[in-house]
Amino acid sequence: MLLIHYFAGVREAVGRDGDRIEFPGNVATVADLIRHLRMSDNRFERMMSEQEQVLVAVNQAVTGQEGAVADGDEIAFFPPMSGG
Amino acid sequence: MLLIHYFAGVREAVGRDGDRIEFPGNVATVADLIRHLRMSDNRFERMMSEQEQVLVAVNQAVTGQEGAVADGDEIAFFPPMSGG
Amino acid sequence: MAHISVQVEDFDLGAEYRRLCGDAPGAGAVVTFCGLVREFYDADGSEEVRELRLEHYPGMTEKCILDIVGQAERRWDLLAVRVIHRVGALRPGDQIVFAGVAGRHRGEAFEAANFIMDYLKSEAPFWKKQFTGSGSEWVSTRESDRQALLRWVRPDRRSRREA
Amino acid sequence: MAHISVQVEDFDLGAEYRRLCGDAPGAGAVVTFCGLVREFYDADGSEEVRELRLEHYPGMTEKCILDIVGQAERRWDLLAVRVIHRVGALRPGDQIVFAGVAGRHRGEAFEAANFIMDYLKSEAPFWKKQFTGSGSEWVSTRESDRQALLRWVRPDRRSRREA
Repeated sequence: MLLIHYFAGVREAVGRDGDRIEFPGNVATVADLIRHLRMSDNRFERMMSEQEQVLVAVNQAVTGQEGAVADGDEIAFFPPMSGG
Repeated sequence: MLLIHYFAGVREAVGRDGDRIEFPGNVATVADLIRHLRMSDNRFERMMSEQEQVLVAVNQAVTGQEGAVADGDEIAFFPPMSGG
Repeated sequence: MAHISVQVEDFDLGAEYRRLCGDAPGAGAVVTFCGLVREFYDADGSEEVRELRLEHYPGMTEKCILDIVGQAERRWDLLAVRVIHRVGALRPGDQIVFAGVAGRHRGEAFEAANFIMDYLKSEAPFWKKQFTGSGSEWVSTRESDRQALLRWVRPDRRSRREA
Repeated sequence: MAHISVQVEDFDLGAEYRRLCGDAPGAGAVVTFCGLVREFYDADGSEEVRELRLEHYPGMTEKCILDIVGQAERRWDLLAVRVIHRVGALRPGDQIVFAGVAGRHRGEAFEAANFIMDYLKSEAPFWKKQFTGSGSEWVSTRESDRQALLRWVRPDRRSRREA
């Protein structure tokens, strides 16, 4: 299982807060997971092609394309932060 | 007339808050005034030789040895500031 | 000693300052920063903001703020730190963020408060959406905020590349 | 808009902050600095300070603070500034000085508050005398305070010599 969150502009573009999906067998990194989601989910695909910049956090820590993803992880997609 | 103030360590060394003196005829600069006071006032002389650093303000603005001094001015002698 | 909070409720700067002092006996310097909602966010923003909605990533937000405060505490000798970040719907003039630092001397208190705010702006998972009379849009990170972060990177780390 | 005060009475940081905000509609950032009396003043001070007495030069003090605030206002785009400096007898933990700056963005508010404090420490006519169990002595300007001033001198002025 993977728990996926979408925030801010990414949430609006995907059209929902998040997903809970079976862990895809061919996924080991963030890049793999993005490839998987773009292929299996039209709205995720459209969001990725429309958003200027999408950041990814695995277990609440921002990581790059090579970041490891394992069964049970909490993943989040969101635009650059704008706090303060 | 010159109104002279002494502050902090300078005040303690001179032994009083200030002086009101007739304007000395031969005084045109801060250096002249200091020379005049060292000669005419033992306690001022001792203060100047004991204090590590003495600053001078003419009409409430810090100035150097060459600063002009005229009849009616307000003069102050004090150690480096230590506010805040 | 550090205290952080992500909250919908407003806060009282005077009370936060008193708590900071209470947590930091021996402090000689207390710096507070308070961010307020402005009426215009974009450089070309000619339309007044009526409302600002702040969204965050619960759990990760708190972790990030604690991490930022921890970095500041390792970098400077601080006696107490408090950070509050509000979320939800805010209006121009409303308080949005607070950072307070108590230290022995003013230099370290100023630097640490400045550092915490720079990181909070770009590294903690908050997002702002502004609502004007004619619509709404997400506020993007200002280039100056990204640049502000660079000052804190030590020269030996600035040129290092990840493998 | 600037407000300065040299006073014996204590002040309330929360109230000062509210006044700053009231004087600065449209502000996005408010930085406050509060200096407190420490228990030890000299680097080698092993003896606790029981009392600190602050003396100043009435008239010149206010002129100097207004001049420092004016310099900050010319250098940064500020919306409101408040400075309070206490004089008289104080004890460890007492508030001694306050500087508050409201600006549009955090960078200018932080810099201006820092600038004002650096100048206040070394350029306004205040003197501190500390009383310990065994005697009293005047607190000398810290070398770090003198150094702190140098950062605000622009490179083209730093090398200039007076004729």
